[in-house]
Amino acid sequence: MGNKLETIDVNLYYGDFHALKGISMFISENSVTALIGPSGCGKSTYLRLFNRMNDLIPNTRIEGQVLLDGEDIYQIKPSKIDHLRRNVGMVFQKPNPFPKSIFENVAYGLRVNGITDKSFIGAQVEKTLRQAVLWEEVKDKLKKSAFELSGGQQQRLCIARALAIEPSVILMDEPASSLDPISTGKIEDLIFELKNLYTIIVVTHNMQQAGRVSDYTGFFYLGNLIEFDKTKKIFTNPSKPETENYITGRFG
Amino acid sequence: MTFPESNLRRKKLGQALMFGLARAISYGIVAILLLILFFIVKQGIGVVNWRFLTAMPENGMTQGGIFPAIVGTLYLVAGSMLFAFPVGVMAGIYVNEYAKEGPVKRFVKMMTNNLAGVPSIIFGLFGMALFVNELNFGASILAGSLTLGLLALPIVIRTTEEALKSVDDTFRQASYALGGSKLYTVRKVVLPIALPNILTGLILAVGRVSGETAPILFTVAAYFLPKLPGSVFDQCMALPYHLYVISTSGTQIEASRPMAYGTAFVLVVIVLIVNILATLLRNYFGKKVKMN
Amino acid sequence: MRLRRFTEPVFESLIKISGYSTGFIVLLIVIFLFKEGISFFNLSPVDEGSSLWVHNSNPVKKLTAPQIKDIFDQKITNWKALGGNDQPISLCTLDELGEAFTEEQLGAKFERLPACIDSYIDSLPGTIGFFPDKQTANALKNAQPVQVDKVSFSKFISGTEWFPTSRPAASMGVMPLLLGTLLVSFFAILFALPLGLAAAVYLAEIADERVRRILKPVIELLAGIPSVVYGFFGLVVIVPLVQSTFNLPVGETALAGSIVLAIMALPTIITVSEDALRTTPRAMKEASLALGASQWQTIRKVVVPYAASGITAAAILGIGRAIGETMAALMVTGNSAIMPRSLLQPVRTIPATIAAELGEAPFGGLHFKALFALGCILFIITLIINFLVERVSAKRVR
Amino acid sequence: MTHLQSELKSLKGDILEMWQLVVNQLNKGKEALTNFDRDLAEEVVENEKRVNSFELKIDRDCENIFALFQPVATDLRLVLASLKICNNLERIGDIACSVAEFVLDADTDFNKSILESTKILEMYGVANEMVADTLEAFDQEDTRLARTMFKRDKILDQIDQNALDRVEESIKNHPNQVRNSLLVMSMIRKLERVGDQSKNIAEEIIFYFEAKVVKHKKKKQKEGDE
Repeated sequence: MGNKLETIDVNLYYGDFHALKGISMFISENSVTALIGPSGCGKSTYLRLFNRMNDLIPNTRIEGQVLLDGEDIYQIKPSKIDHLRRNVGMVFQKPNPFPKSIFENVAYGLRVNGITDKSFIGAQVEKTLRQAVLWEEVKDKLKKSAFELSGGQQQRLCIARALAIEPSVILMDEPASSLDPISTGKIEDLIFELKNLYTIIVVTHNMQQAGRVSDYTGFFYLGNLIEFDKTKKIFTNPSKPETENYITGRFG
Repeated sequence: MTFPESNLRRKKLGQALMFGLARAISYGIVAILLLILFFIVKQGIGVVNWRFLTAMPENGMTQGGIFPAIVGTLYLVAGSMLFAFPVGVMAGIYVNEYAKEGPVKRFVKMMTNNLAGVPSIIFGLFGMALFVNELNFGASILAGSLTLGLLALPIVIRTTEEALKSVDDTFRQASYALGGSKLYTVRKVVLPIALPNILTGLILAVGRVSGETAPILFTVAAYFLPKLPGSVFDQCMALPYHLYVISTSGTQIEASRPMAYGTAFVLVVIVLIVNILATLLRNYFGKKVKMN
Repeated sequence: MRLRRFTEPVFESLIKISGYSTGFIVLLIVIFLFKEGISFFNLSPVDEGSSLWVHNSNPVKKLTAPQIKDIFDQKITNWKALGGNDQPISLCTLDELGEAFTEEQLGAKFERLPACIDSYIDSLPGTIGFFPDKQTANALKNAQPVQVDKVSFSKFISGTEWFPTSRPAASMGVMPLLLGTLLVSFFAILFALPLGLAAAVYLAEIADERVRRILKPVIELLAGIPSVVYGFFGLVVIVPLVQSTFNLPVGETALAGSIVLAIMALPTIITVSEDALRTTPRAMKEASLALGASQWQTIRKVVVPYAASGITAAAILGIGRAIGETMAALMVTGNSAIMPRSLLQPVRTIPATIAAELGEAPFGGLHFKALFALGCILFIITLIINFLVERVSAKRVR
Repeated sequence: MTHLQSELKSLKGDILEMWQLVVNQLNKGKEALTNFDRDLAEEVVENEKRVNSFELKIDRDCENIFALFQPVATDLRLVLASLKICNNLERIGDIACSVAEFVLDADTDFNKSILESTKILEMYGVANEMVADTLEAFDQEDTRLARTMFKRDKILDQIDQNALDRVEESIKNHPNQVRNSLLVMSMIRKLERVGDQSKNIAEEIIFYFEAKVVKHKKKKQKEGDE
């Protein structure tokens, strides 16, 4: 397993606010990496480095290197950002399907990237819905609005939507935080399944979730990466007292 | 997966084109609107002087001033607000503080929306039927003010309701917890906090009322009346109606054109001042509330 | 304390009454509008207290208001055209009698007038007479009164002529006014919607915060300018412009009206659609960008569809404003109550008709009531529009 | 299958494998004693390392499952039971090893009549069966079978109680086999413990499948309502 992603001494500022402080970390291919930490610790900001979503927020300044397959994604031409985002999919905190049919939601990424071949799109939609373990539930109502699905189904649809353009990395920003335990369980199992094909980074508020799904865990606090190690190690014998305090709930 | 490069190039080109278009249209619209203002200011500012503002119209309204129209508009605005403000604020209080969620509240809100959507000419018809004829006020300041008041009512109700809604519930609960009655709470706690926003609504309603023509056509407006009204049962002139008359149906349209520009200028200035005042008030108090 | 116990219920009931005031007012509007408007139907279009007479031998016993108008305008000159005998129509009013008979024959106090009328009509079988009932005393031997169709709802709605003051019978068909209103409003929205939507998209999604903070208040400010000022501007700028551009005899046309109403509707459309566009959740836009969509693709495929109901509401609201707009329409559309055939023709809208004619219509008369009936139509249209707006906005996605 | 389920399945697999290993150890030990097969005894001693490493692995797996998955209800009982069963199995493994070491300590073949009169082979057999049956009870979710442990342990206790007299007797009868007789005595003392461990395991099995705590309960309650 090589290093799929790597950050080298990354600093990020929102205006005067120093949101990420010299983060160096590597993420190996076909693994699940969980980022944990209290609210505002920088874990979501760190996640958004990898598809340059932070660019959308005005007054953001980034120092250091963010490497994807060895290439610094902050050195590429602005016109190649679309290309980057095709390669790095993202799933958001709340299920946010587009106001379109189930089919069109999954086909969206293909269409906006210039693919017009109908039979290819149809096949790809089915394939990714199957990957997201949603096909059996929706195959008879592909033309229905995505809003008719339950919250958990919507989130799996959003995962399918991200998978459809075949990225190699999937970023997940608290993908199950708005779901009930059953749906959460399904999403977690899905993440566990998907790591055979993708490199996954998942931000989570829920430490137990990090334990359940991830191979590696990074603990963020106040913009610093306190500890990064195998999840088993972090959860049974963390090296840093801050990590210990956080995962045992003796925080602050 | 491979993505067709030519389509991707087209996608970038499309974006640049559409963004440019949207920007051009936006600036174009603002330019047109500013052009209207500029045109009226440019044509009207030369006409306006002290005499224009304080003299009676003369010579078939081709000369003299627009004093009675200004005074008439002031009377009408004052009269309509005398009706619309208390009723509107109380109705707003009812909707936000008293009415419980349910069909009654929905009905009241729906009716307020409906009233707000009724065209001004319908108010004119209604005012004529009810105030002028049925209640026998005749074409008078009273009838005109009430008609304009009806028109302003939904504006006052809506802004009051919004203002009250933005008052945090904790204020109410704190007052109740201290044993304040509902009315006492509304009067001493909620209303003072909401007052700046309610006043903003009042000012906006003033702006709207001072420019309305259709409702006063048959209820009060006098074509030419070179004296000031003596009582609420007199007719009077009004700025918007005066502008309409001298620009379309006067006997000497061409000769009265400068008067028309002057009148339009005065009307626009009044309306703009009122609106800017409302915006400033809202921004000022909006910031103050946020600071707390 | 005791005083408060007394005043509080009084105040609270006042508040409650005020709360119901809008409902009460809407009810009053309905009552007063429809009382006059409905009483308009089943009136005779012929002047009250007058009748039309034809010779007893004339098989035509029934005429419609437009037919009567055509007869008296001498557009119809032969009874054959009306299904009668082949004989020319001659008109007879008090004026003709004055010429045909001497004062002596008529009598000093016109006491012999009915007899004269009788003999006059008898002498000319093709004649049609129009006399006040006072003069005929309903006692003509050789003539019979013509039945005139009452004003019916369907005729009122479908009638294509609006001549409310023509005598002896007024033609009151709403069609030209209704079509004029719809034509002007439709084109106003056709001009305003794409422009307004583009501006709303620019303000909500493209412009940076600094630009937005300048443009938005300016646009809102312009919503406050009185319609009569827009009308005046249209009259002195747009109308001459339209006239010279299309080389027309007059510039006051449906087109001029549409342009002015479009300008007036822009602030409403822009503000309402921009608010709707702004409700699109940030995460949804980010999801689209994260899939490699461009910002424009995101706007077109996600933001606009998400705000679709709000934009529809803006459009309907804009149409409502345009349909109800009185002064600007009155000042620039030319006010000619004919069936609209093109945009470059003068037309007349319903509100403008009410505004222009109510002052001249005798109180309580046929014309007066017809204008109230117009008001009813306008009111119903606005109710429908309000209802639509409410329905569309309620359908908004979470 | 969910991630946790697959983890639990592999935990269960490890437990069963360890269990089988321990049963084999006991069987080999018995055979070594019966046939005085020193090689076999040595093999048993050697294999004890495998038993211990199983214990370490299962302990670590349980710790990870607790830390990463926070199992609840039946999953929780499985992990708790596994932890304790594994502990008991390790001790049984120790006993098997000790018995094998005793075999190695003997300098001559064990006299058949000593093995007979002390009933050690019978005891060994019962102990082995008990462990094998707990394995089956766990695998087949057979709590009835598990409950038989409490009665069967009495056989071992009985043999153990009589052991002193019988060994004394055999020492008198076979003065040349004093060392071996004492070794048999030690073996019986060890094997008696296997019964107790099996009982503990049975309690854990009942706890796992029925969520009933039968520890420190009176006999009737323990053996159920059968």
